[in-house]
Amino acid sequence: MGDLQLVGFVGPSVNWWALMPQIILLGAALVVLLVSALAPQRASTVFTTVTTLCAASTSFVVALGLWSDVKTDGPSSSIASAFGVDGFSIFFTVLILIGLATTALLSHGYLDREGIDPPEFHALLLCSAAGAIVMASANDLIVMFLGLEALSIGIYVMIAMHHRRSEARESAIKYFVLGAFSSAFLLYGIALTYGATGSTNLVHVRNYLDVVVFRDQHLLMAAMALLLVGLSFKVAAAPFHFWAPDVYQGAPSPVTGWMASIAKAAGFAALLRIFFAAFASHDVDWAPIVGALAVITLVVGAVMAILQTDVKRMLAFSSVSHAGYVLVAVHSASAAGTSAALFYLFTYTLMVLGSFAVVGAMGSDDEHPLSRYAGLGRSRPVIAIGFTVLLLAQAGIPTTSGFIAKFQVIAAAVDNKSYFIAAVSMVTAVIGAYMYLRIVMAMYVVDEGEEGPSPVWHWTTSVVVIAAVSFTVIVGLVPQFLIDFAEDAVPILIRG
Amino acid sequence: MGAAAVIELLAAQNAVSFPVLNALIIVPIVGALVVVLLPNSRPELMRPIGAIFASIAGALSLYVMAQFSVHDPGFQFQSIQSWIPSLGINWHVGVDGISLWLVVLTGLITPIVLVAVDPHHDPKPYTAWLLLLQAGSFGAFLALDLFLFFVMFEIVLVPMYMLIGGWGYDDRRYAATKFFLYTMAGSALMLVAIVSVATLSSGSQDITFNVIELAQRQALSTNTARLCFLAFVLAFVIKVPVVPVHTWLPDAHTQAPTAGSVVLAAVMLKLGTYGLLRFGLYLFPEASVWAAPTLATLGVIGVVYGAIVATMQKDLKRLVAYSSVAHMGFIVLGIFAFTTQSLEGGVLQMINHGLSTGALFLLVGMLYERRKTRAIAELSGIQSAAPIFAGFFTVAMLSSIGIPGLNGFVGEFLILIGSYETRRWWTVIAATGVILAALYLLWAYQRVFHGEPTADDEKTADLSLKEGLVLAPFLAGIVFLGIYPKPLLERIEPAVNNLISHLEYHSDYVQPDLGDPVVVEGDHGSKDDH
Amino acid sequence: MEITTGWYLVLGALLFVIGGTGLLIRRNPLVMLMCVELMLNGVNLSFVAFARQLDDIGGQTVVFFVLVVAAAEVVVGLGLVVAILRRQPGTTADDLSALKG
Amino acid sequence: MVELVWLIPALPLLGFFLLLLIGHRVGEPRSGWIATIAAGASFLATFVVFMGLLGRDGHSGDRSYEFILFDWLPAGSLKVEAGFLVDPLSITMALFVTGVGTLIHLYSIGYMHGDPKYSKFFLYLNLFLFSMLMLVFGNNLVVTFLGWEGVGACSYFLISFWHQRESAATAGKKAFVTNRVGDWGFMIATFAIWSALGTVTYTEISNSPAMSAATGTAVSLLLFVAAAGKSAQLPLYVWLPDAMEGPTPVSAMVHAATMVTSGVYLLVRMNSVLTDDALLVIAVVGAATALFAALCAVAQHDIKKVLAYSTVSQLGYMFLAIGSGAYVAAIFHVITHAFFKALLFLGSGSVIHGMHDEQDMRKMGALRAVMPITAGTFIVGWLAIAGVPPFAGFWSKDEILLAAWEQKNIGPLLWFVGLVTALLTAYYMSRQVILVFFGQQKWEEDVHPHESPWTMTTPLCVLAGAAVVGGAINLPLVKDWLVLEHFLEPIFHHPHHFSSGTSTKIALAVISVVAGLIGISIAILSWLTRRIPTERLEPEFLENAMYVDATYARVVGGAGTSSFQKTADFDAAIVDGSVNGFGRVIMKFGQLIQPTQSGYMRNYAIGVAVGALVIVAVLAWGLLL
Repeated sequence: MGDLQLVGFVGPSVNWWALMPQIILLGAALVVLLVSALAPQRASTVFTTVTTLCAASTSFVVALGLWSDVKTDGPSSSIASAFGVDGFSIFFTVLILIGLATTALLSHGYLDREGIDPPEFHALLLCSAAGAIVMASANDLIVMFLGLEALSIGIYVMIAMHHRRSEARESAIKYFVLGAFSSAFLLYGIALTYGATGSTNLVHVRNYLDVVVFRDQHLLMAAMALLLVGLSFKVAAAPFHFWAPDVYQGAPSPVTGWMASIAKAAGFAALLRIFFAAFASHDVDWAPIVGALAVITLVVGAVMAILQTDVKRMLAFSSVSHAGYVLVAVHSASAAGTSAALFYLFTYTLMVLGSFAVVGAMGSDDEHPLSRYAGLGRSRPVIAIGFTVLLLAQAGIPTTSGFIAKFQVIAAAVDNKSYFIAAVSMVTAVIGAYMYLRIVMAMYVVDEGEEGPSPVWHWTTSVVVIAAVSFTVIVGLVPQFLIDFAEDAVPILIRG
Repeated sequence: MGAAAVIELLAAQNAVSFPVLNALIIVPIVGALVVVLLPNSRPELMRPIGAIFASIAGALSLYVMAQFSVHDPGFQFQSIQSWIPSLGINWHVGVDGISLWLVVLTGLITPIVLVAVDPHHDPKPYTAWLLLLQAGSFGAFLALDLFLFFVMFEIVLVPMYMLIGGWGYDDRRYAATKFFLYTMAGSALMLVAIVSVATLSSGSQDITFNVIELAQRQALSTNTARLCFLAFVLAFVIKVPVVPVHTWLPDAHTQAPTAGSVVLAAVMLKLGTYGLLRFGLYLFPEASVWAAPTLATLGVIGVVYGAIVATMQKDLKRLVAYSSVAHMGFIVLGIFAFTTQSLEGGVLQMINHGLSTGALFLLVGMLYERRKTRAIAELSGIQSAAPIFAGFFTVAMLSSIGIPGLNGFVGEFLILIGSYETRRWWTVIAATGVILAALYLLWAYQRVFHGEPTADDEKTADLSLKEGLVLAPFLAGIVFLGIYPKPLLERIEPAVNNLISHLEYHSDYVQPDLGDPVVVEGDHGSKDDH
Repeated sequence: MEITTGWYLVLGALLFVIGGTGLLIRRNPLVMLMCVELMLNGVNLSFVAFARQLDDIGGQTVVFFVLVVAAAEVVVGLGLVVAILRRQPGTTADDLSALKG
Repeated sequence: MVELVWLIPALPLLGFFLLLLIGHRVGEPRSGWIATIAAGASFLATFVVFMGLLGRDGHSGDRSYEFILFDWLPAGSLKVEAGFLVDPLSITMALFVTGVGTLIHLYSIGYMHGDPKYSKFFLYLNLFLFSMLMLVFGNNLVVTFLGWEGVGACSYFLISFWHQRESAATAGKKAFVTNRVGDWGFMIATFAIWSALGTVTYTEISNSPAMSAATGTAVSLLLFVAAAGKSAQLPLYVWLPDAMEGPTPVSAMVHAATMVTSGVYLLVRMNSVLTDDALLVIAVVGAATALFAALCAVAQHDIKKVLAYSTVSQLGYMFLAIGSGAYVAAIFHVITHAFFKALLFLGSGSVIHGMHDEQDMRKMGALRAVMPITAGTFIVGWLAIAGVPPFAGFWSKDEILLAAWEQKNIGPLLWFVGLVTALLTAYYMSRQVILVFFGQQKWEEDVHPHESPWTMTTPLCVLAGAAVVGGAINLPLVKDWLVLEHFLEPIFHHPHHFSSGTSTKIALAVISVVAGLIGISIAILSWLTRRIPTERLEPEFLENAMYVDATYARVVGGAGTSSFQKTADFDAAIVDGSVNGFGRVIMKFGQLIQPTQSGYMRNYAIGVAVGALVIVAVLAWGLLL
């Protein structure tokens, strides 16, 4: 019990600088709320979007500053080593901020069209972004839990804000009930960890597990199991994925994008930190389970995806199978595997955000039949080719970041001698490809009179799509910089 | 491999100052970009400009051919840049006698089809995709880095998929998807194998995907090597295609636009046979020898089976597609017979098949342009209406049948005479393919070109001057290679011999000493298996 | 007999299981919310028990965090439930199954 | 002078290209003359080379001259040159090929008059001549194969020349495909020879050590398969009668004089590798073919069909000769046959021409009055083929029968078969002559038969002359008169000498002459003077050629086609079906697990709970181990 003394209370040292990104976001959230409360006429969509963007970019700059600190002084942790300041946390901070900015841009055109009140939406978005960052950088399970709740609660409400649509309500309540259910498991896992190791602090847990040999591991194992369950739910790994398709389909497209990318990324951040960093000594125990989850997730995601007729649902299942790939990387429980997972998450986030940008712009969220995309290749060539690139990237076609990501995952698996899992992931990639091809086919192969409605575009959408596409292609051609970034971001647990 | 090793390799190889091979790959891509940036208001510009870039690439390939040093068995014009150092991946291209002619073929075919075939709609994406196809094919034939090869091998699917889907015929959705998924499924396991080979043979050295180095290391255990080999082979036999994994081909060929069919037949199928040579035999000599009887058998089955099925086709284009299955079967047999003649014949036959089948697809396409049908039953007596057209078709057909004096014979003959040494009974059966080839082609010819023309047939226009000029290069090649294949053979031979000695060094295979008179006792009973 | 920590843990586990089972079998959204609360409280109990066992204040502080979070969740949850019930009174959880397949 | 050999094939090729470029522009008859001149020039060139060869010493191997153009297929130790071999055999073949060829070119100028594809016809003829000469002059098996396939292709073009006629198109295809069966044998033989001897060049082959018995016999038989295909022997003869669908000059040139004899040429050329076992097979097949075809010829009504079967029969004679080891006799008969059979075909062509494309002999008769030249020359040809001394046919056939008689194993039998064939030959040829030129006229009034133009009759006369004196090139009995035999001697591995005494020779000759006369007289009695009832002389069975062709057709059209169709269906249903089935299975699996996505919250919660339980259990369980 090093830092917390019961007698003569000494507050832990707080590196405020390290907390700056979240603080900025929360501040921005307050600003938006205040302005909308005090001067409603000022709180226009433009204003809120710009505020969010400014907040995102400012804390982005801060994050880069922190990055250089870590580069020079090495990683550290703050607030009684409850909060890690290392490559890992900054990697995810950067990722989450990118996601935040993107989602803000997407929602810009969307909110007006769907008649959703901008300030609340953005405030919630900022909060859940802050929660995601906390979750990604937490070195203490309780802090992680708080971050997770902040992230989730924000999302619950953002989904429900589309209140005129019964699908939105349904998906909100589904996500809420099941989310609460699963976080109960997570919390129970935390409790058991606390019981088994005497602390919720990962640094302490790691050190404890390194030195202590258990006579009876049941408690610890149960703890691991429950933590795995809780986080698998967040990343939508089978069999904890059932909520994902329904919720993704019902939610407003920007929120879906946010869930599919950032919520998933944060979940994986927690997963990696807990299992790869804290429970490293017991990887023989948890790795097989993760491997099994990965296989199930891959198969279910791919097989279910090809049955869908609704584009949003297709992408929902595809995001399930993507979780499977990341799990394959996690399963290998190696530095290579972890950096592969990070690389995958980074590239995947941009692909999925770009895709949902298109989806969101393709019209209101009641349904997204393939027919709506018919003839897009002619009516909107640029967007169509962009969407095609993003879809092919998700299918793992070379010269896209998606291929490099899959390649590293496979490499990690092979390096770990788990050839079967590697083979399964490649085969499911083929099955999944069918689904992406169907969308591409719909856009380009049209007979006369089949053309769908030509959608109305907000320029912000085009910006997002083009940005996502160029990132996808650039990383696909010259991935080294991102690989280095991911390798530097492999988590390590530092006290003090 | 580290930068030091790279430099040393460059020093070792006669690296030319001007990285012509990189230019080969880049020029078409630039062309595609230029075409994309052209204004939509000028559709008539797209194909000419695309053709210009494709021709530049073609000219470069001819330059490579001209500068190619004839008796050097190794890789020439090598260019190597560090690409993804942390994974040991380099941009590494080079050309040897085996790939040289495929590169030239790719360089020349694409501009021709660009000029030849009018897509009727959306010329811009059409041109761009064709150029990307050319670039990808170049890359696949030139890659000396497994990763780079896989990238190119996989990426060519996209343009072809788009061409079939966008400009194909009625059943294009099904055909395009089938083509894409089937070939992708094949290469899925190959990626695992590629990574495994690189990882497992790295050992103490740093990981590399450099084909030459991996081929030298031969660090895999026998069984691992065989497994990886099978994964590679699966990808390649689907691409070739070898019976029984061939059924994507007829659909793709039939539904693809003419340009697609031509490039598919002339270039893309060769990726399979080329891959078998470059990555099958070269990386896994022992495994190749181990699997040779099986694969040779599959090749022979392909020859006979493809011919039989071709005979009963009702669609002219489908018939030609199945004839491809038969011809590619010969090549597979030649590759896995491991003799100088059979391998040279195999490599040469890749070119020959490209010319003759390419010409046939062009002709069938022209016929479709005139008659809007490919159904054999709906055509007759075309020869009376369009004699010159019929003449061109006849030449291409005879080359495909393997009449001496035309290119088809040269390749088939070398394959068979070479295979006879090591795969006697396979050869005897495969040779029946020449009978069947005559059967299905002549029968189709009789039904389409002979007989009394109907009113519609009467109206079939004869070959226009432009079409004649388009076909001229094909026919010139068909005749020239049939009479004087020496320039190709003497460039292919060093590389092939190199490959064979590599096989002999790394396996228990020994090429029978062909050529000097030997009295073989009771040889007709013996099969030289391994 | 002396009540050891184990008993508290078992009780906590029981509460957790009861809550979980309740969520599985009940149709009424409000009841389901309560079940979640029950599960959380089961966890809380375990926390306290462990804290007592380990003689560590951390576990007890956690309980407060959890209570706060639970409260926040309840707020959101009730809001959602009300929003639903206002439009379709008497909605059960099973009525919310338009999205499937 | 021998160096000019390349000119011989080059000239017809030149003609071919000329016609290809300007043929349709210069039109009729100029294009015909171009072709004829090309052929004639080629004949002159051949003659010059022949003279040059004669100039060389006959007995030191000086009379075999190789002329290499370039490396054709250099691959490793395999060396295939595009080269010519000038030796007595090739030059002999070339002489009559170009000679007869030229005459037929000339003949065609008149015969093809008014045909819309006039120039194309001559283009094919020249291409054929070129290929035939490549076949003859090739210095290795592969170049010969080039010519071999070339003539095959040309014969395909020429048979289906009037391709609007379904029958013509089919006949052409049939000829090509049947020949391909032979080509298969040719290729395998080439491979075997190369793998055994390491060379494909004739001179080296003949100087190589003998192959093992197995290989040798196998090679010989494969070569015979090739020959049987080209030279229409049992069982591959079926294409030749149908080949009569082509224009008559084609029948005369391709299917009587030149191409069909290339099988004989091949075997003679390869005589050094032929083994005795193989020779016996060849002899038997040859004899059988001779008899079979003669029987079929007896009952034909089509004037050309008779000649076609007669050709098959005569080719049988040639293989009988080869089988008996009498290569010279074979070549001798090839030459004489070329003369009289070409003559007969051209004559029949002249008749058909005069009768306005009537080919049924039952609609002719008494034509000698209206077309005297044709009749006269035709009669010469008849006497020649009937083996009446001193016409050419007598000498060659006589030598073959002698050789058969002396065959080691079953000589007398072979001889007897040959004799019967001779009798039949005399009979059916006489029948033809009588039906066409004698008796009372049976043609309708509206038909006005007329003699053909000089371009057609000149060749007839020339060939008639050759058919009379042709035998002179190889007269028996006196050693020095055997010009051909002495000339060809050097090319034979072990030259063949007749062992029988003069008396035997004379006896056999007399017997064969008598047989011939018997045949003729039967024909006269039955068809001219009608002493013998003719009804039973044309049995259905023979008219339909013993139903062999029909049986083939039934097999190919029935079992063959249906099995092919079944394979195609198998490909579509099973092979391709399994591919699509694979996709369907995955879909099915998806639909199987789809219900889990029921939309009910509690099901999802159950999923979570069960998953949690399983994982906890597994981890705990894992610990218990």
